[in-house]
Formats: sequence, C-alpha cells, structure tokens
Amino acid sequence: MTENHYQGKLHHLQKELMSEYYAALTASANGSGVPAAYLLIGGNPVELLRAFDILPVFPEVNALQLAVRKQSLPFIQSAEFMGYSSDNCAYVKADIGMYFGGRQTPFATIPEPSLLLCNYVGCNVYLDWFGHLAEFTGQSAFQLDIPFIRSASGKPSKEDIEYVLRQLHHLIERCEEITGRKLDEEKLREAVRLSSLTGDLWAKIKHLTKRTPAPYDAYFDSVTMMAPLYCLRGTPQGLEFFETAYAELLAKAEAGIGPLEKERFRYVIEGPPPWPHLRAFRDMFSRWDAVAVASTYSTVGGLWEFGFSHDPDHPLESIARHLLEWNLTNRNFLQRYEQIERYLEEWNASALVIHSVKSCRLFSAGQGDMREYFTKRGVPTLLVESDLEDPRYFSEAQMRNRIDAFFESIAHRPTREGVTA
Amino acid sequence: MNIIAGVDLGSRSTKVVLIDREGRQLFASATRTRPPLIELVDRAVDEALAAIGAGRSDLRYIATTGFGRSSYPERDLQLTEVTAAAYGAAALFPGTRCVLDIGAQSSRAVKIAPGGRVREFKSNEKCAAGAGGFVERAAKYLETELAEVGELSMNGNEPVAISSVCAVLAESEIINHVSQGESRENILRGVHQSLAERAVLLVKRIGIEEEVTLVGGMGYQAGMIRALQEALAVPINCAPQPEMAGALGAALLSKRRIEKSAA
Amino acid sequence: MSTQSLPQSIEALVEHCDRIIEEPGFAPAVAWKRAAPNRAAIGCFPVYTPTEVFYASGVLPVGLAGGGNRMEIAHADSRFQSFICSIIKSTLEQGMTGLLEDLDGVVFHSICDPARNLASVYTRNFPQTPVEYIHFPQNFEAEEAPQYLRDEYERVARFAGELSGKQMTTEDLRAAIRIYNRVRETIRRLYALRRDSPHLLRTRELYPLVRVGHLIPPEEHAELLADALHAAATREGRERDRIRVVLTGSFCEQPTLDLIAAIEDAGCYLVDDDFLIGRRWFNGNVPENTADPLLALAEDYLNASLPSPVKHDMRISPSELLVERARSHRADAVIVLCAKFCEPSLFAYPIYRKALQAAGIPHLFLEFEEKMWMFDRIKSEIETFVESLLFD
Amino acid sequence: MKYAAGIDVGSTQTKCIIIDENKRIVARALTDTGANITRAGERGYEAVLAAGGIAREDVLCVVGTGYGRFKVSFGDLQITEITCHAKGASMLFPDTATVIDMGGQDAKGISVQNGEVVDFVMNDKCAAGTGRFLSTAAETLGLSLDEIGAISLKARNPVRLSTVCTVFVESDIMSYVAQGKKTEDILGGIHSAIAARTIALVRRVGLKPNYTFTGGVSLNVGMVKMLEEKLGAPLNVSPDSHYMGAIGAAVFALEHAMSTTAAS
Repeated sequence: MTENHYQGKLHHLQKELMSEYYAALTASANGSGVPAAYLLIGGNPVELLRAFDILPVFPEVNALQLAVRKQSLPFIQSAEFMGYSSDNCAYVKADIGMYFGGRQTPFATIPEPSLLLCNYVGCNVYLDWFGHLAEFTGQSAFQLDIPFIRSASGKPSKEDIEYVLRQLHHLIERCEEITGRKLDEEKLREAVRLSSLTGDLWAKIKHLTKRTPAPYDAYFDSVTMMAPLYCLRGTPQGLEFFETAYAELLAKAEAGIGPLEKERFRYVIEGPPPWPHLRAFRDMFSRWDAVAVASTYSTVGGLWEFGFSHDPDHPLESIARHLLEWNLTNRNFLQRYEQIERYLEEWNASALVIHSVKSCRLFSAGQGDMREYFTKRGVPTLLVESDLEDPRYFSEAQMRNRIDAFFESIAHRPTREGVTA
Repeated sequence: MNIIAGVDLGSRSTKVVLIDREGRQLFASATRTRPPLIELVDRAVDEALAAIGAGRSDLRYIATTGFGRSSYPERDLQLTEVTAAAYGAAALFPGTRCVLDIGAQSSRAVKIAPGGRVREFKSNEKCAAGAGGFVERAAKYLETELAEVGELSMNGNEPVAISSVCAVLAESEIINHVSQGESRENILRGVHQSLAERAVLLVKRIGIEEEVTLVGGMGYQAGMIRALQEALAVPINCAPQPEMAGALGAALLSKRRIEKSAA
Repeated sequence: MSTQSLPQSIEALVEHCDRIIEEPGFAPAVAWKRAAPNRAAIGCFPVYTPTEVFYASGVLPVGLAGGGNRMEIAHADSRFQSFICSIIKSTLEQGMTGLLEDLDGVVFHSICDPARNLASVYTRNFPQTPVEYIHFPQNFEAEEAPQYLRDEYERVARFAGELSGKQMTTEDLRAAIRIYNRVRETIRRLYALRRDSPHLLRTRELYPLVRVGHLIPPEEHAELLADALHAAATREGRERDRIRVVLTGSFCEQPTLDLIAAIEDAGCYLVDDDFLIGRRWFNGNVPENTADPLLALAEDYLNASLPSPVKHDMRISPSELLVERARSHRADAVIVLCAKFCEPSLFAYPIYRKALQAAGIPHLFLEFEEKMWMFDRIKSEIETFVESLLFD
Repeated sequence: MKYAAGIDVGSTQTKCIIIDENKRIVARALTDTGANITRAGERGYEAVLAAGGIAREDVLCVVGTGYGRFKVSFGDLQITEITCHAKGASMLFPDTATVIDMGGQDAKGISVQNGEVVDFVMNDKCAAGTGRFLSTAAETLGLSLDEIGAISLKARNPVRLSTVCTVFVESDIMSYVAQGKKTEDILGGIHSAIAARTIALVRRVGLKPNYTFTGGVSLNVGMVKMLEEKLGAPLNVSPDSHYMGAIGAAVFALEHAMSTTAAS
C-alpha cells in the first residue's frame, strides 16, 4: 500500500507552465491588452482562439483549482446567498461567487471576458452558467450549439457537421470583431497542427496504462496532465509538456515502475474526482494497492485514445468533429458504457468504480443503470457518492467503508484475469 | 373577559401565553405535545388560567399558531408560526428587523417591518433541517444532559468541522469525531457552529445584516448564541423564554384585531 | 367517445378531465389508434414536442406527465440517484412496470442532463421501444438555426411515419397545424379569462382542462376547451379579497391536482402560470398556408414561443418578461415553485429573484415534488406569505 | 478448548461474540459504544470474556468490524461489517442468498454466495429510510422503539407518508396526529414506507431468496412481517440477528487462526 511519491520532470514543468498561464491571466486582468475568452471544457475549440491570440479561460479549471486548494466553500455559499440552490452545480456556484468576489483567486486574478464562448457540448448547465455570466457581465454569450449524438451509429449527421461549421464561421467573425483583425489561416493551421501532435502524445500516454504495472494512475495522476491539455493545447509549450510527459512515463513503463509499490487491483473509474478531498480519496484506493488504469473523466475535453486526431489540412472540420463526436460530454450515455467496456477489456481491468457527483448530472444521472448493466455482466461495480466541488458532500467514514468492503469482496473471490492478487 | 391567550401548537411542545388587554404578559408555560390535540389545548389553557386565578369566563380571545393551529375548533384566529413569532419578537425587541427561528425540525429567517409584519422569509426546505433534534441526539451520543450542552460548547477551544447537510448523516460525523477522541466541548461547539452556518445561509438569503433576534428553544444554549454571533457578526437578541415568541406574538396580534374591530 | 355526450358545466367538464388524467394508462389513445388504420401513439417527455409533425404522420403525441403521487417508485430509484428529480424516475418506473406498453415509441429532447441520459437508459432497458431524441437549437440568433430545426423536424417526421406506417404529406401537416392552432387559441382565451376574472375559473379547473390535451386527440380537446370557455364565461360569482399571484416554475414535472388546490386554498388567485408549458408555449398561431410548414413550425419555436429555463434565447431576458407578466396580470406577488432537484428551474431563480426585488414585487420561493402527498408545510409557507401581504 | 472472537463496534452499540472451534456461539455481549470508542472495543471484549468465563489466552484470534473497527487495536484483523454480515448470515442460515441489514444509519443489501459477498449496496448520501427513522417516529409518538413493531401490526388503515426523510417525518406524523389518525395506522404506514424503501434498495443486488434479515431492526416484528409481505417470501431471523456482524467477524477470526496454524 505504499505509494511512490513521484515528482518527476513532468510535474515541475506542469507547475512552471501553469504558473506562466495564470500569470498571463492576471496580466490580462490588469490590462495587458490580451483579450480573454471564457469557454467550457467539453470538446473545447481552443485552437480557434489561438489563431487570434485570445487567451482561453476555463471557469471549470478555475473552480476545480479552488476546490483542490480548499477555497471553494465560501464562494459556493456566497452564490447560495444570491439564491442559487444547494442542488445547483457547485462549479457554477464557486465561479459565480468568485466572480462577485472580485475574481481574485490564490492562483490568478481572472480577467473579465472579452468573449463568452458557450460551447454547448452536451452539458445543459453550460447554457445556464454562461447565460448568467452574460447577465452579470453585460456581455452577450456566443452560443455555439453542438447537436448531441443521437443516432444509433454514434456519429453526427451530415447536417450536424454542416451546421457546426457554419457556426464556426460566425464565431470567427466574432473573434475578428473582438481583435480587429482577420483570421490568419496559417496560424489556425499551425495551432491545429500543434493540437494534433499533442493529442497523439496524450493518446499514447493513455495507452501506457495497458501495461502491468500501469506506469501512472489514470485517474489521480491524469489530472496533472489535464490542465495543460486544455489551457496549453495548440501552443508549442503544450506540445513540449506532452513530449516530456510521454518520455518520462514511457521510461517508467519500460522500467516496470508503477505509482504504487505493488499493483494488486486494476480498475476503471467513472466520474469526476472529489476535488476538495482528492488526497483522502486516493488513499482509500492506495491502501488496497488498487490502480485506476483508465478513467472516463479524463475524456471530457476530448477523447483521443480511440483514434481521433486534429487535421491541420482541414482545421475547421476537425474542430467540428472534435466538438461533435470526440469528447465525452457530447456522446450519449450508452456510448459511455461502450467506452468503459473497451477500457475494461483493452486495459485489462477487473472492476469498475463509479464516483457519482451530485453537481454534475451530465455525468451522474442514470449511473445506477450503469451499475446494473456492468454488475449483470459480471464486472464488480461500486457506486459511491460525493461531489466534485462542494466539500460538504463528502463523508469520509462512509466512503471508506464502502471502498473497503468492495475490495474485500473482490479479494475473496476466485482470482481472475486482471487481479494480480 | 380581559384575557387573551396565544397557543403555539408545535410538533414537539405546546406553548400557552396569556396577556391582558394592555398587552402585558400574565403567564407562559410549555408542555409536551401529545394527542389528542383538542384536549391538550383545553387542558393547557385551563391550567394557565387557573395559575393566575382566572377561569374560562375571563378569556376574551384565543389565537392558535404552529403546525396544529387549525386543529382547535374554539380558536378565534389562526396564524402561521412565522407570522406569530415575528410579532412576538418585534414586541420583545422593537429594534429587530430579522427573526431567526431554529426549531426542532426546521429553521427560518424572517425579515420584518417595525411592529412585526413579515416582509420576507426563508425556510430551509430539505436536508439542512433538523436542528433541535440534531443537538438532542448529539448530546445523547456524548452522554451529556441537554441542559449542559450550551455551557460545554462555550468551553470548546477547537471546534470540530461538521460538514454534512443531512442531520442524520451529520450524526455519523459526530460519531467519527468521538471515535477520534475529540472532546465533548469541541464537538458541541462544532455542532453549534454547523447549525449557525446553516442559519447564516438563511439570514443572508433574505439579506439582513443588522441585529438578529433568536426565538425557539435553541435560545437556551449559550453556545448557540455565541456561534451565531460569530457567524453573523451582528448582535443576537434572545429573550429569557425564547420558545414563547410564537404564542406571545399570536396573543399580541389578537389584541390588535380586537382593538381594530372595536374601532 | 362522441363530443356531444360531454357534460356542459365547468364542474362536470373538469371532473371528466380529472378522471382521464388520473386513470393510469392511455385508454383514449388506444381507442383512437383502433378507430382507423395507420395510427400509432408516442409518449412525449416534457417540455416540448412538435405535436403537429407527429399528428400529421398519424401518430398521437401523448404527453408523459410523470407519475403523480400514487405511484410507488420501486425500480427506477436504483437507476437514478436521490438527487435526481421525480419525473425522471416515475417515467422510467412507468416503463419498467409496463404502464407505457400501449405506446409505440417515446420521444425525448434536450432540456436537461437527466432527461438526456434517461433517453439512453430507456433505449437500453426497452429495446423493443423506438426512442427518438430531438435536438433543439440553442442559438436563437443564428440564421442557420431555423433550417437546422426544420431538417430535424423532417427527420422526426420520417421516424413518426415509420411508427404509423404512413409518411405525412405537406397537406397533412397543414391540417394538423390548423387543428392545433384551434387548441392553442382556445387555451389562450381561457388563460385570458382567468386573468381577468379569476373567480370564474379556478386554476384547479383550468389545469386539468389543458392537461387532458396530453391524452386525447386534438379535435376532441378543441371541442372540450370551447365548451369550457363558454361554460366559464357564463358562470356567476364575485371576486373575493385574495391576493393575485403569478405562479412560475418552468414546470416539466407537474404538481398534482391536490397541490394546485392547496395553493389556491392558502388564499391566492393564481392569475398566470407556466404549467405544461410545451402545450401552450406559443404567443400566436402557426401560419397555416405557407409553402414549407415544417419551416414555419421551426420558426415558430425559435421566434414566437414563451421563455423558459430550458431555452436559452440570448435576445430576451426571462426575468424582465416575468416582471412584465406580473405587471400585465395585475399580480400582487409572484410564487416561484420549482420541482425539487430540477436544475434548470433552480438556476432560473437567482435571476428572477434579482429582477423581482428590483421591481419591488414580493415573491415566495418554494419547492415541490410530484410525489408529494401532504401539503401542510407548503401550505403553511403560502399562508405566511399571504399573511405578510394582508396584515400590517 | 480454543476460541475466536468478533467485535462489532457500531455507532451506538458494541456487539461481541465468542465462538468455539466448532463455530458454536459460546458467549455474547452487548454494550453501549458510548463517547469513548477507543475503549468501547476493549470494554465489550472484557464483557464477552466474562460472560463466557473464557480466558484471554484461549482466544486464538480477534477480528474487529463496524464503524469503529480500526479502534479494535488489540484485534488481529479489521474487516468491514458488510463482509462480516454475509459471513455471519451464512453461518446461521447456510442457504442465505440475500442479506437485508437495517441498522441505525445504514441500510444494506448484500448478495451472498457461499458466505462471500457477490455484490452489495448501501443507502446513498440520503439517510432516508434507515433505522433512525423508526426511532425518530417512536420518539415523536412517545413510544419506545421496542413496542412500535407490535403496535404496527394492528394497523387497519395504514396512512401514507409523504417522505422517508428522517428529519421531516416528524411533521408528517404530527399532521396525522392532528388529523386524529390512530397510532397503529400511523405506525403501519411508517413500517410500510420503510419496508418499501428497503426493498427498492435491496433490489439493486437482485431479490434472490433465501433472505436473512440482520441488524437492530430485525428485532422489530412489525418490520419483519412487512418485509415478508412485500417480498412474498419468509425471512430468516435469528434472536442473534443483531449480532450478525460480530458473528461473521468471529468466523473470520477462527478461519484466520486455522489458516495461520496450518501454515506454521
């Protein structure tokens, strides 16, 4: 159950690059003249903003940073004083609270938006969130309407793609208005090229956890790589980060080093992490020598491990396909079952843990059905509940009891494939 | 025929306040609510009257409030507990613009106009409820008399954190703290702080930052008052018999109705 | 059932509607299907379905309005967690207990995340039931939105045609638009009557009259509404000293009839509401004789429907419209009644609250659940609110 | 004779069991957990040793379970009560396929095969419908927890509750009291609501007979009857049902002792 407290180059580089990013946000807030766009993680079209040198600001990333640093509760409460319900998404509440708290966070001063880009990718709360920001900032939100995947094939229709492309052209017009300059197509292609290389590396990193032992935890360690994936994708720095990360994790995989001294259980985890209690939650698995080899959460912004790559020769088309098809949020719930099934098989995992968060109903609504589905297929499945942002919904003793009982029950079953007990 | 009775039929206890035509309180008492309710109110009112040497014939008017307000057929007037407590609190502390009622099952914050008319109120609608019962059960786990809770809490130096919004699950947290060897004082202070935090949510929701009057039985607990003072950063008023505010308010509003109809 | 046999007093009409609403199953739809070939019935999850498109295709669009308070949820709450609203669970429960067997398909659309995932859960659990999902555009300003929605409707029409075995013609669609326009218009007149003379038509009466349209064919509904309008307008009575309230809740989940009665009994006249908004969403009628009626329907949705927290039209401010609605209805107050755990309606509240406070309109915020059985608490809240407006 | 012990430190009560080498229960002790959980395990252990007249050195192995299992510091192993309930139930009722456990703050359903957990569910973040609900109801009606089950059996027209939330049930009960409903009908309604909720929970692991009912609430005859009615199947209930966690822990202790003996 000993955990290797590994701090490699990738962690240092992550800190360095993210500090630079946050410094740029603060500079923008203080009048550097670089415009900032708020946008959402789900299938984010960050490449388009790069082409205009618009700084991407992800309210979700800010909210989770607040939660990790245990700073979210006062902001959540101040939003509740305004009338937000205890049942509303706490990401939104923390963000709105922070907005009215002067946009001051321990990591950056968040700039006012020059553009509210509501990439409506599956999550209906996105619409409320940016609608409210529009009301409070007096800005009108650009609604980038992404039709949800609803065909049996799991593919967007011709009309869907055409419709998104047309909207992307409007978005370009809006960006041109904001920056006062025309789209530089070469620059867009370059951003998409960098994105495509970054995405390919990220996909390779994800495939590394197919090995035994997995060189890193695909849930708890993946989160280190997710902020760079969104905040830095489409830049040379972003690419550099993923080159470093891949080299380092590959070396670990080759050397047979994992995040724990011993890898006893390999599991897949579904749902966002409990950011305010990440450490405590991780320990509950580490003490069982359990490693997450794949996570659905890490595919919210994009699903790269199943073959998608941005295409510099067709930049807008590939952005449209990323928005429509290649991210978790715009795919339907049954496509998530398939995704998990592939993880269980191809990543050789023997159990599924569902972390059900109250805030995010996109993720959680219906996870009881998911549990039922996998249990019936003989996959030991555990469902535990807390929240991704609100520290009040985590009861440690209760959570630990369930996780202990779950691994006890697997440990007592006959050894099967994937259980290296 | 000069006595006015206010009866607050709460889910846990029934309170009776008698006042005279000048609005002076003559008597106040509380008894455990037990069915049947009509007999309960009859007996409580008779006993109250007897205690001041009066009888039914001296009773001019009777107003009911609380969950059982419509169960007593002899009533002249019925009011909800929010309206009644607001008038009661305004009579006790004329400067107050905010009344906080932390009851056995639910809590509410009420913004009032001078004189006691309700301007805005907010009740906790769900999980966050259960204040009174929560403290009682906490006391039980800690093998402490309810009467001692307020004082013990005052002696807690490092209050524990109780984060769950559900009163039942919050009990597991208490048990957890107990198992980690936390002192009763720190746990009870933590209990009061968690209740105060929920109350703040209600009070801020109606948007008041002035003096606050606490009504209801929790007012007996010094630790609760301190926790509220700390959490709200405003002075907290509390009457010597804080649970009587509703019955008193019902009686006082009755007096106004009588005067109005006379005029 | 022939319309001539319908009773003519409001009380009798309402009782007739109550009976249909409270009866489990879909007897009127079954009868309608049997009456002619090439007919089917589809269950429409709230909030909005293009009823005209279905009806023109020979498919009766039946509204799924939840399980009310008589259904015990024994299966569905294992699929959806405790923080998910009731109607999601009761709809799934209906499926799991065979109550939707008379329907030939189910349609959902993009109102909220739980409803969206429910569409998937439905697909998996009932492989024999065709499930359709409509994507409604959320960029009301974009010039490509009407055409996109039109194409989406066309896709829906093909789906509907497969259910009934009959693809609609343009003329079929025009006829459907005409009959639904009659329904829309009469509902608007009933709402106007209640606004002007709330003593002549209680909300507890108006609601079932509208709601029954979820279950019966539109021709029959149009007749019934016309009868009701006539009966209510000729009723006698005097207006009482009650507060006039606009009730808003973005109702997807529906309150039970008893809850509506309890709200009125606490001392209010409800002079406007947004119950069943999808069926009376529109400000006017759909143009009846355009060359492309599908496009007319799409434009109607995008440009002429009432605001709701599940539509994010950046051109309008729903809170300003609520204030305007309170004023135009001469309301003393607004009650915001949200379904418990309903994220869109809960998100609307802080914005409403800010606007109502700025406009000096008193309001009360409450939550309800369709499965509520006792109303003491909610009634007590409303009584207090009424007392606060009456006493000084 | 050698023995093994199981100690279940629950939130309110500590249950201790000693079994002999033939898995026969030879001593049991029920003590209040009290405010000092660290001492609760030790106190309970002393009590059970005294009850059986057994010397400490004759106990080969001690297993702790329950919320306070980590406080059984003198124990050899700690195992969750879920695993222990399955084990205990299968010892007393070898055909057990499903364990229904109702305790103070938890309700559980456990699917069992040969004494081992195949799948389990517990109540989620909402504590609605747990044993606490019954004690709150008893308190509100001024009755003791021991008597409400029997009274509920007399219900002719059970009421319908609008909530299974423990916090709000009080006001439902008081509303019915105010309406003049009979105590037995109110209790009938309460037992019915909790039973329905529990079955809905257990259904998640599959409703497979044969059922064993464990936990403190299993002593409530009204609840047993109500569950049996709704399940349409009998429940195994033992007078030791509320000791089930401790029994399972003791069996684990014995097995552990045997395997270590065998190994050495």
